Amino acid sequence: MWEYTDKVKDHFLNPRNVGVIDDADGTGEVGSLACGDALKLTFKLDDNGKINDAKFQTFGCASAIASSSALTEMLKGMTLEEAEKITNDDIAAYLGGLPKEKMHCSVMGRDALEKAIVCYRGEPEKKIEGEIVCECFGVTDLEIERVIKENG
Amino acid sequence: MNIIYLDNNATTQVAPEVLEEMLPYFSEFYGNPSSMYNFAGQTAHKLEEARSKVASLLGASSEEIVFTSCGTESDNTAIQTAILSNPDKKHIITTRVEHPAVKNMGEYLSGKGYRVTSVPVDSKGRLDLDYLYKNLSDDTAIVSVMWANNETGVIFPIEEIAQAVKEKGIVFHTDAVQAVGKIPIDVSSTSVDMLSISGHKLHGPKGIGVLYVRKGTKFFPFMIGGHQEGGRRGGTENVASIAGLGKACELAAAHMEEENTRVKALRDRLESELLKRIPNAKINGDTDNRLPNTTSIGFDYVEGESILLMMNELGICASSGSACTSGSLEPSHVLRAMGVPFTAAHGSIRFSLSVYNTEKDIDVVIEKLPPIIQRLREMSPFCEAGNLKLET
Amino acid sequence: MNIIYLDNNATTQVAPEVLEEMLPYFSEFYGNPSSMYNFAGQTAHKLEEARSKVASLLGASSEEIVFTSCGTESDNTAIQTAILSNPDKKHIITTRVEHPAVKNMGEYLSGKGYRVTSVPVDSKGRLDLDYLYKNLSDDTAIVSVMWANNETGVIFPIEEIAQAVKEKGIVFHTDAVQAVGKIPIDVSSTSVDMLSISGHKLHGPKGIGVLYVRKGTKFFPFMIGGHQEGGRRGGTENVASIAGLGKACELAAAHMEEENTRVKALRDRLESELLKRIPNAKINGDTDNRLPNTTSIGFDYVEGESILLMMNELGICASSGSACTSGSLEPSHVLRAMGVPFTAAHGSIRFSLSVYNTEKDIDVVIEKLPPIIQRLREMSPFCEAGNLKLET
Ligand SMILES: Cc1ncc(COP(=O)(O)O)c(C=O)c1O
Ligand SMILES: Cc1ncc(COP(=O)(O)O)c(C=O)c1O
Ligand code: FES
Ligand code: FES
Repeated sequence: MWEYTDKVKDHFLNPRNVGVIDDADGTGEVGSLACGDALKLTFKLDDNGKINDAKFQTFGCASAIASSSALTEMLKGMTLEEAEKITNDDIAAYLGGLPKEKMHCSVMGRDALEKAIVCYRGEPEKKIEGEIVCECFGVTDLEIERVIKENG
Repeated sequence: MNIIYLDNNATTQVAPEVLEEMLPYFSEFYGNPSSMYNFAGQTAHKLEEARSKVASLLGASSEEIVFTSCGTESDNTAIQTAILSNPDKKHIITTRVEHPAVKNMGEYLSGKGYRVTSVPVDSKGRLDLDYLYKNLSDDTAIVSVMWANNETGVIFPIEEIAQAVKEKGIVFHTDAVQAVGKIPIDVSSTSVDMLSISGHKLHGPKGIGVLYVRKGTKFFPFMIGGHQEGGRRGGTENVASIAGLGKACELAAAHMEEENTRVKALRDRLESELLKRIPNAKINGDTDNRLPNTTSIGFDYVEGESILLMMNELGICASSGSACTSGSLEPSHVLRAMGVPFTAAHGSIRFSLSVYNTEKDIDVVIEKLPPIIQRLREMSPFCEAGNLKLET
Repeated sequence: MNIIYLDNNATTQVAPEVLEEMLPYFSEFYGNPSSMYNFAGQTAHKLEEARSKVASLLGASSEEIVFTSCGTESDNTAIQTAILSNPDKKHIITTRVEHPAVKNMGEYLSGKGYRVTSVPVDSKGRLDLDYLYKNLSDDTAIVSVMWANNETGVIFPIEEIAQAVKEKGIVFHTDAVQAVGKIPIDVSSTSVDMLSISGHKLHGPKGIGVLYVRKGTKFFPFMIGGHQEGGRRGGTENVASIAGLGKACELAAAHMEEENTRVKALRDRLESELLKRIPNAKINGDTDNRLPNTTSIGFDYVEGESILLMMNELGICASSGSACTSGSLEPSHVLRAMGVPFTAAHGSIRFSLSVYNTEKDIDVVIEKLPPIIQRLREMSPFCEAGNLKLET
């Protein structure tokens, strides 16, 4: 059975900020239909460089939807420097925890955010280091190690 | 909350008549059937009564019925006994769409030096019979093909396959866990050597199964212990559950017609109404050869777990892929073997009905599911209104 | 007829509290614990609750508990997994007095190229430990020694044996089917790697068992199928029986003191009164190290089946040899291993009590058995009055 917290269920059943910001400052897309999980994240900054709106679209399980919804809520009011520091653990913590086999669903949100920030700054896409071990949304072994470390 | 249970291929409720049959064998007639005194003789007689009821549902004779602890044990036993009976043969044939109880036995054996042929299926889930027949060889110890698939309900032509296999003198086993009780089966008119049943798929208890073993089939026990089951399965007999399974088989025979008329009509209505109301929805599997109670429907651009969870909020129980693989995140091996596109495989939901379902159950699903799919599609990055159209 | 049930080592009645615990999981909460919806979550939670109750009776932790379908499956699994984990080792050690679930596994393996050492016992049924230790070798894949013998009740020094075996880095398994629930057991303070339980020996249902597997022990599933039991045992979980077994373990802990005081006192009175009243009667086995509920008594010059049948007429249930081998005409392999003379082995009766027995039950046997033995002896050509004398 799902061992989801009430917070996860709430964000799944009543997701916040679904959609796409038309004139977004940053857009990040990860995953693909083929892998069964995909996420599109868009954000808009205010005059002080803080995120004043964020929206998502997700194709994925309940954890992925809830994580995306949570992430967009967390982002609002943050500077990009603050936003960059969000880990998938933070997203899970915001939701009161995720089942351990579902922790990876929150990784997708973090990755989309990273991409969206890179996109905003106009930096060239970071060359992916490590070997791609998960065909779905291109998770690398290094990334998985990082996530494992972050998750203690 | 009122539960609408449409997951009868995962497990079924124990029929009230079955539970009643079981009750005396816990605290009242609890003797060990192997014991010599009269008090235990009652349990031994009950075993034989149940055995003959099971035999009768299958068109078998009582001596051909071996009670096991579940469908998985029946499958494991069949394959293991064929291997032990043919120590020189190092090849087995099975299919891409078997339950893990057969599939993982194949994988285990392939790690032990066996060559394992997995027969492919086409996009409708139909077996490539030529492929199967071409691969029969002097080295083949056993062919194991399920009678009906648990995820799509597709029925395979077991009589035909069994005959072709037997003509080559090869042992043939069928996992009939999903077929028994849903469609009429008469082993006596087939060339099937062994056949697996699981109690909890036909309103019997969990934790009881049967392996039918045709008279004359070479047999070695898988569960090694005492002399129970005519030396074919060690372990004190699970009297209460065996009594229950006997009753369940009797009931299944009595309900066979209802299953293939009323239940089938419910399934058909559910299916056609959902296809009518939800764009980009497609049935998985061969609708011409299908269990009467099962439908698997793929909804493009949405993900199965999300659909299940939203239905869960309304008390509707169904599954995506088989229960055994949910909890894993891969689309089911059955749908992948059929080449169902990822867009639909991830969003496939199986509804499996039973005689306990009502028109009202179906009404609720027909009303509630379309808006759920729509909401989820609105969240999906792949889905734009222009993509969607109704199947016609 | 009123039944006096003194065959609790063959099987036990399901405790009323256990049955009550099981009942909701047949027709009400029947969901498959692997399913995702809340309706099935109730069954998944019940499994975990039961698991922790079993763990607590054993001094184990929940993750170390694997549910199986019976004691036989637990024994088979333990031996099979040790074999698979040590593919290069071709030797196993067990004893002459094991239950067929272990003994026949040994015979099966000896047909597969394994060397099997069976440790002998002395006339009191005590193991020759030196023999066991001398035979430990680099080639030994597993040592399997039962905790207590089902026929005589003799308890083996498992803690000591486990430690000696582990010092050599060899896997140690114990069939504790007869010990668990009757004597206190705390695996955490031993070096036991695996331990078998069977539900129906401790007032749980038939057809459910446990294999304790110490954390860190290399494990391969014996029952190959779905991902249940953390990938360690395929097959849909037998929720009702698992719930019942959890409750039975809780009750066993609560009754442990009564078992070792009141039940033991009943057994002792039965034994001493019978020996006082029946000449040429002798206890089989080491009375200093014995289960509190069991006595095996040999009556010279008479045959066990005849005694059982005459007791049967009075509603008294007991056994000669183990239930698994009754139906065969050979004296039990346990008594033969102990070198019990044929005159006594053939006429040996096992009484095994439980907390449900009363003083009255014992009164009846004390009154009725002596004349039965006398009558049979009067028919026996071996028996002349002059042969007979009371043990003192
Ligand atoms: C010592 C011992 N081991 C194993 C078993 C087998 O248990 P089950 O009948 O549940 O398979 C029994 C009882 O039959 C037993 O007494
Ligand atoms: C086709 C098929 N075979 C085997 C099984 C295994 O049965 P059980 O869970 O009783 O071991 C199942 C159901 O789980 C099934 O659907
Ligand atoms: S996003 Fe893929 S399983 Fe959660
Ligand atoms: S005379 Fe009947 S068993 Fe020997």
